[in-house]
Amino acid sequence: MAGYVGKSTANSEPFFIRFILIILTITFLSIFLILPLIAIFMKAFDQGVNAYLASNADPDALSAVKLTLLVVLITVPLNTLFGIIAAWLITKFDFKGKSILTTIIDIPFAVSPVIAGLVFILLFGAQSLLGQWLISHNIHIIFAVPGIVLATLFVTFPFVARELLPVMQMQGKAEEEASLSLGANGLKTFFYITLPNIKWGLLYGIILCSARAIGEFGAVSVVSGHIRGLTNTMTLHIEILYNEYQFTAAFAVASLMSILAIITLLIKNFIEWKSKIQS
Amino acid sequence: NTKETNQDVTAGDKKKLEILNVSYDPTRELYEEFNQEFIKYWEKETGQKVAIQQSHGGSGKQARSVIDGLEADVVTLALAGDIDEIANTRDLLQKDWQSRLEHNSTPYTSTIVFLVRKGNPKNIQDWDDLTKENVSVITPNPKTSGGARWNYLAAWAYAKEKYHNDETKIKEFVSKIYKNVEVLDSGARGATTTFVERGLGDVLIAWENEAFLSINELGKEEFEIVVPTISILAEPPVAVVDKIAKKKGTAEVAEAYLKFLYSDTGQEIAAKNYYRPRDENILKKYTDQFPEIKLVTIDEDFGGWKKAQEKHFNDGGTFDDIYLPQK
Amino acid sequence: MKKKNRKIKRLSVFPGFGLSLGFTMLYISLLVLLPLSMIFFYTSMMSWSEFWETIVEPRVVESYKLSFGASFIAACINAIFGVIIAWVLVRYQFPGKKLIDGLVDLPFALPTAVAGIALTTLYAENGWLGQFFSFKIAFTPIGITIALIFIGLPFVVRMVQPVLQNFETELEEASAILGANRLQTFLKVIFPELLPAIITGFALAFARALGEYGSVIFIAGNMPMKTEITPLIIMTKLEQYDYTGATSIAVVMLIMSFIILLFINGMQWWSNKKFMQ
Amino acid sequence: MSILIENVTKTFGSFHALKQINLEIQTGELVALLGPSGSGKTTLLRIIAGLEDPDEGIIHFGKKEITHLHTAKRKVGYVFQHYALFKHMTVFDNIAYGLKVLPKKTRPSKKEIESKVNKLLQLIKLEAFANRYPAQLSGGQKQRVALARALAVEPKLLLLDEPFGALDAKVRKELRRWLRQLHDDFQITSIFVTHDQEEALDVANRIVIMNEGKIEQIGSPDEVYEQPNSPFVYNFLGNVNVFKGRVQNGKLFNGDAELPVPDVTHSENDQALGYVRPHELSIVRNGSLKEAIKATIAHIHTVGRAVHIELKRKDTNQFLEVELTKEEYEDLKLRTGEEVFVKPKHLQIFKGN
Amino acid sequence: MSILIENVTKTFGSFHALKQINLEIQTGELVALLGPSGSGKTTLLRIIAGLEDPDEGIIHFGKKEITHLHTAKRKVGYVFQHYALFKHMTVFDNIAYGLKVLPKKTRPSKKEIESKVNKLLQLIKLEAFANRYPAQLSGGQKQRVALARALAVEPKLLLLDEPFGALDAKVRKELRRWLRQLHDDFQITSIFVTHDQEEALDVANRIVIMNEGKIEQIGSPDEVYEQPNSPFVYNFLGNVNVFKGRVQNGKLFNGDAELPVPDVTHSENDQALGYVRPHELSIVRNGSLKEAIKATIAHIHTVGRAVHIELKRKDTNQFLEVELTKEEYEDLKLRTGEEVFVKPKHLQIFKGN
Ligand SMILES: Nc1ncnc2c1ncn2[C@@H]1O[C@H](COP(=O)(O)OP(=O)(O)OP(=O)(O)O)[C@@H](O)[C@H]1O
Ligand SMILES: Nc1ncnc2c1ncn2[C@@H]1O[C@H](COP(=O)(O)OP(=O)(O)OP(=O)(O)O)[C@@H](O)[C@H]1O
Ligand SMILES: [Mg+2]
Ligand SMILES: [Mg+2]
Ligand SMILES: O=S(=O)([O-])[O-]
Repeated sequence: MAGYVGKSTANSEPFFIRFILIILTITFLSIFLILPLIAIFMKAFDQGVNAYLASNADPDALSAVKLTLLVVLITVPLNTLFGIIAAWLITKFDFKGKSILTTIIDIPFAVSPVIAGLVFILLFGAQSLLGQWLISHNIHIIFAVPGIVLATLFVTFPFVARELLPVMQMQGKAEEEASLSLGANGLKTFFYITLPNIKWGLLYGIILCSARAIGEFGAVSVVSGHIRGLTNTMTLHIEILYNEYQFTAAFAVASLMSILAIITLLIKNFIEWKSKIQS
Repeated sequence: NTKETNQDVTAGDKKKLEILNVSYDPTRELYEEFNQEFIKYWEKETGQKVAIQQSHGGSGKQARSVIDGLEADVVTLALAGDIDEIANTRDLLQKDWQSRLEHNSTPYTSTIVFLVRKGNPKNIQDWDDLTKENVSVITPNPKTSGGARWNYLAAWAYAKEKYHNDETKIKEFVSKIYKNVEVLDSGARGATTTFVERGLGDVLIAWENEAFLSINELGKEEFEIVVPTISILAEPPVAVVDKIAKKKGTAEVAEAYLKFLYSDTGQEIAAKNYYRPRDENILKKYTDQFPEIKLVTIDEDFGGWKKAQEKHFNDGGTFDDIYLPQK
Repeated sequence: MKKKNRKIKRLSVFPGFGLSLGFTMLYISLLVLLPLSMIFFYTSMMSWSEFWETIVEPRVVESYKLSFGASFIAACINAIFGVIIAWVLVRYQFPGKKLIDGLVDLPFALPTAVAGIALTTLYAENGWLGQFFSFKIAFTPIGITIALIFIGLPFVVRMVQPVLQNFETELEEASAILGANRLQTFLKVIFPELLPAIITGFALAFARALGEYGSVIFIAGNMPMKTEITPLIIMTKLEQYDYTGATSIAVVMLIMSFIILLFINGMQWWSNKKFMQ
Repeated sequence: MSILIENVTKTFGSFHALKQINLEIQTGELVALLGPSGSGKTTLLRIIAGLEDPDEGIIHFGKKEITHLHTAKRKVGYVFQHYALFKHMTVFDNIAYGLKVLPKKTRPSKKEIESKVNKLLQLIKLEAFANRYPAQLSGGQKQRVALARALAVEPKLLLLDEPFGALDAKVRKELRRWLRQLHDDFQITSIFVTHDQEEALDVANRIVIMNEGKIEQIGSPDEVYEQPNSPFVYNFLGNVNVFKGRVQNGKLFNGDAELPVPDVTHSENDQALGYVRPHELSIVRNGSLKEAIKATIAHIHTVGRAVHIELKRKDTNQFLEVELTKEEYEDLKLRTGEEVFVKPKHLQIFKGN
Repeated sequence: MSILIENVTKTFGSFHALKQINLEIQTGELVALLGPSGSGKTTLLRIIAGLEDPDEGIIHFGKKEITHLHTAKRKVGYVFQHYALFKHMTVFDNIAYGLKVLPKKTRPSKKEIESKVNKLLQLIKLEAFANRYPAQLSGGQKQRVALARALAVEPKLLLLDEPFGALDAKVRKELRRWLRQLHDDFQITSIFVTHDQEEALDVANRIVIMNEGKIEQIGSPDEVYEQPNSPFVYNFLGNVNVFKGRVQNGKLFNGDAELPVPDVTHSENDQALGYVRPHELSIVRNGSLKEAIKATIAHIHTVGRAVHIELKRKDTNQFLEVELTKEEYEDLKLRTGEEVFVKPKHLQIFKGN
């Protein structure tokens, strides 16, 4: 069963080592990934299929799904735009402070999601000057959709850029230079040459970004205000269900999210498979 | 269904009347029912349609959200202290808010009881039993959970009575209980899950209404409620957030909303949702559900929330003493 | 006739330097730097001694130990198994490989609270797995570590995988021809090449684990001085309306994470410098 | 060490990379494997090194059959096309690697290793570079390190895969000379792969020409250059002018020309190809219209004492290449654009088209 | 189009990549930029193409100064070292690209584009490959596509960066011939970069030899090969034997030899280097001990009508390379291992050491 995909016979391990490593991998991933996933589905179907369907058809659940999708639809394009522009900046130009800029892009990975939410409260909350001004002008940022969007933007900020940086670095500048020397302007060069070359990496980044945007809990929880039907995303809806002893419903919605996650992963695999075929 | 009514109104006429009730976690079913009744009532009284938005979350977190700008017309929280904080930090309502409505602005109350496993295998009857060495106790962390603070104070009240105000002994008693705590969840729901689902602990200290809820939701056959001899009167207060209501032009309806909690309809709904109604008559109707206990109050025994919070739960308070290594 | 040109020098043939620099800086400033500056701003409202007292309080210090310790162990385990998993996924063929490969990203997509609850279900004393162990897993530092392993898992795997994919098999062959056995080849030739990717993955997993809240609190037990993680302390401070206390601890965490990232970047830079030019 | 390869066959999936290869190499020989891209040179080398298992056939090193011996035990030196130096090791450590991974019993002491590596460093003239990393070396230097690394374990057989592939002509020349000297000094058997005809002719004792997984010809440089045994070899080895036509009456009918064919072992009326190397063509100002080809001089250039002249045929518009000595060229006083006649001195005929 | 480059200087950080470059190229010329790796060839080409800005200096295309004109507006054809074909476009789309991105006003119609691209495909003999992707082409084919792509926009100036860098000697030769023909047909000005001496000598009208960011010599292939103006150029262009020594009494004292120096414009007692190309050395069986160099024949190999002989000097152990014609070689009946005498026919002396 354990075959080897390498090129040469000199590079393969003895059968039993291969076997042990595969078993180790499967065991480890079973314990840390597959069992939790099964647990979620088991809990979700605890009270049968009908209860499962009902929980996901609940209007609060539906509005949470809608809000989550709205947030994804706003944040992912914005971060994608940013990711492309930042990657363009970092890979096509030389300037001072480039390495610092690159590190700053990593920061949101290192910030606790709770803090990520808190900083927006501190910035836009009624206790800050800015917040007071906003309130007196009736502009709602936190405890409203913009706040949720901002927090999600923050948390998912590095994904596209991080994904594109190595791709574009490896890509080099030659094709773009060729395009420019053939008389194409910057925009045409970007759309005809750069974009087709980075499209798979870009999609990979978008998928990871979307996955995290859908799954984000901590940061969003802080800025949401938890208003039923208005500012509850799917993860917050799950929290509320959980807090109301509706465990089955909570897990039903969670399983829905796992399915969403698995679908994105399938898309990603499909994309990778397709890009392999192309090259 | 509240939801549909909300949407109807949101989409409806321009002079839409909308209030936001920022509440704490286990009041969802209470208010879901109550809001519908109130909408009907209000339309009958004034001809106006009102939409009610609900927000639920940890009590402290909800208070913080209001402080930070969540525009609540009314707050219905677990602790007076949380509403005090709103009054103090942002002057959104008057400092004497608690005297504006009857019964300390608390239309319904609850108390702290024990949830034990069917048949009460460890024979837990009262607070003393929680200090025994082989008893494992589940209660959430008073630092992160508002409800848990009532648990702590209830135990304290019992010991206070038992040891006649001997502070050292009281502390020792409460400390013994908390030494028996196996898991200190961050919220009441976490604690319930730990007790019910994970099968940890012999006794869960819980609000009466939550104990009922969990029995109903999670298994009548598996658990029973034990009522201690002394407990505390848990008073989840309600208040109109004056400044916001005034700004939104909802002061009148908000006031009426809370007053309606004191009406027979309101009291009935509270009782049905396992909160002890203030109305004696209605309470009597539910005596099966609410056995009599000797209840101390926070104002009389602890000098109000502010003092209780400072003494017990702030950093360096008695709760910290229990866990911190003794200097 | 020597003529100095005085025209403005183009930076590059590529257009859009000013535009992209402007946009990037604006976006980063508004979305990352400005909000993050708030925690420094709030912290600065404390006096130095208040700040110091807050961040060295015994419970807080105990939580640092736990958070850093558990995150470190989790990141180490992720580093080791991340390499094994990446190796198996790249090098071996076996049924179900595609599925496993796809699942590796799951921790990114799953709400952390759900992950926490699911893991607690598995590892509680009466849980599916917990019942087989004679010692407690959930509600102990072991449980915390398990949750942190879960949420950091994709980082190392996804960092090492492409490097291994692009690894020149010729280097392994060269080593084999020179008489090295498989283990020697791995340790002396392959591992050093993977090291930068492993370190980066380790650092990201570690940083994320330090900040993790949602999944951990369910499995932690949250006992002060024993199983209380630093993000929970921050939450505790917030529950007491102690914003400055919360931000001061957040500042400590942020600075530590930042130093770790910077250190890793520095190492990368140093090794690039050493080997590449 | 002598090498015997018998009936070696190798397929990748359904693709036949090597077909029935038979080859014998004597101790001390320097053999070049020459052939176009994809002809199986690397594959053969890898099979000899034990990096790939043959599907069929056997391989002997000396008297020992080693067809399935693990590569680590064959003790061959292998120099990879792209050097495959260990990037994170210094030059010194790269060279020392093969000694350091020896089992404890046979491993030399640290001092011995050091002195051995230093000797090799001296040999490759990189003493001063011992502590550099591969990335800090030029192509030629890398190449030499790769060689030293292969030599450190004192292999009896040295395999080199396009060792000079990516180098500057000048550096290449230098290394070639150096390789030959090294080979002579150490008296090891060497096989090296190249697709550069000139390089093979220059360096090797014997040349093996491969095409599509088969050996086309084996012989000394002179043999394969002067007596190619197939059109492929003719074509592949350096410049050649091809005349395609029909053989009749001892003549090759090609375009307007009728070129005399030396030995008419060919049956009449056969389609045939005539091959002539540039130096086997002469240019004359006047020629009998039939035996010579009328052409215009398109380009002239001189390298050393040779003058390369490119001409365009009047009849078929094809190009011809002629090589003259400087003296001949100066005698003729040729100029670009001029019309002249080209005559083959020697025409090699192969059947087919 | 003629090109004038004046005082062009370019630094990268503190590194001087180009130092005061002056160069004039006439319309229709085919100029080769020749030089070792890192000498600034690519940088100069990129500056001409507008892909890099010079720090100082000006560039004229014809009468127009274009020093700071954006590359997209220069209308030069640029063939990149590694082709830089658009991977995701077919051969057809690659070639059509420059036409498709023209502004709407000047853009030809779809049909016109198609017919133009088809003509170019015919020219590069890849009609059948129009719908392939670059990954499906061999190196030589890619190269031709890159050329066609550059030609599609009808540039007045064609810049080629090591166009034949990675190719097989045979394919290389073919492409070279093709490039020259193309150049002659289209009469465009071309500059091409190479580090292959032979290639430059073969293809170019004029050769520019660069070293360390400076131009060492400009001249026709014959000029630079026969009259190098510096030791660097001598050394760089093909094979050369160097004799280092002291000049005294019209003689170069080198090892045990005293080699006669033709013109003694050199002051006495100077340290000097004598350069001799392999074909400028002759081999004799007996020589006067002083004027000839005693050496052992190390290696002999034949390429076409030339025979390359490598010898090891008796006195200094250095190697010499001699090129003979086949006739000379056969007359002498030389054999490996024999001791003979080597005599320079012509010695070029440069001062210094
Ligand atoms: N692992 C493999 N799987 C499939 N095909 C392979 C593999 N290795 C080599 N081949 C094929 O076998 C043929 C011979 O390859 P090989 O590398 O021996 O050629 P080569 O003569 O060394 O060519 P080059 O001069 O380009 O290096 C090629 O067509 C190649 O595509
Ligand atoms: N963007 C850059 N930054 C720094 N140095 C550079 C840059 N581009 C080129 N150089 C340096 O300038 C010098 C000249 O480079 P250039 O590419 O012109 O050399 P070349 O003659 O084309 O060499 P090769 O034959 O290797 O292609 C080199 O030393 C190179 O390292
Ligand atoms: Mg090969
Ligand atoms: Mg270059
Ligand atoms: O840990 S979370 O805050 O992301 O759930």
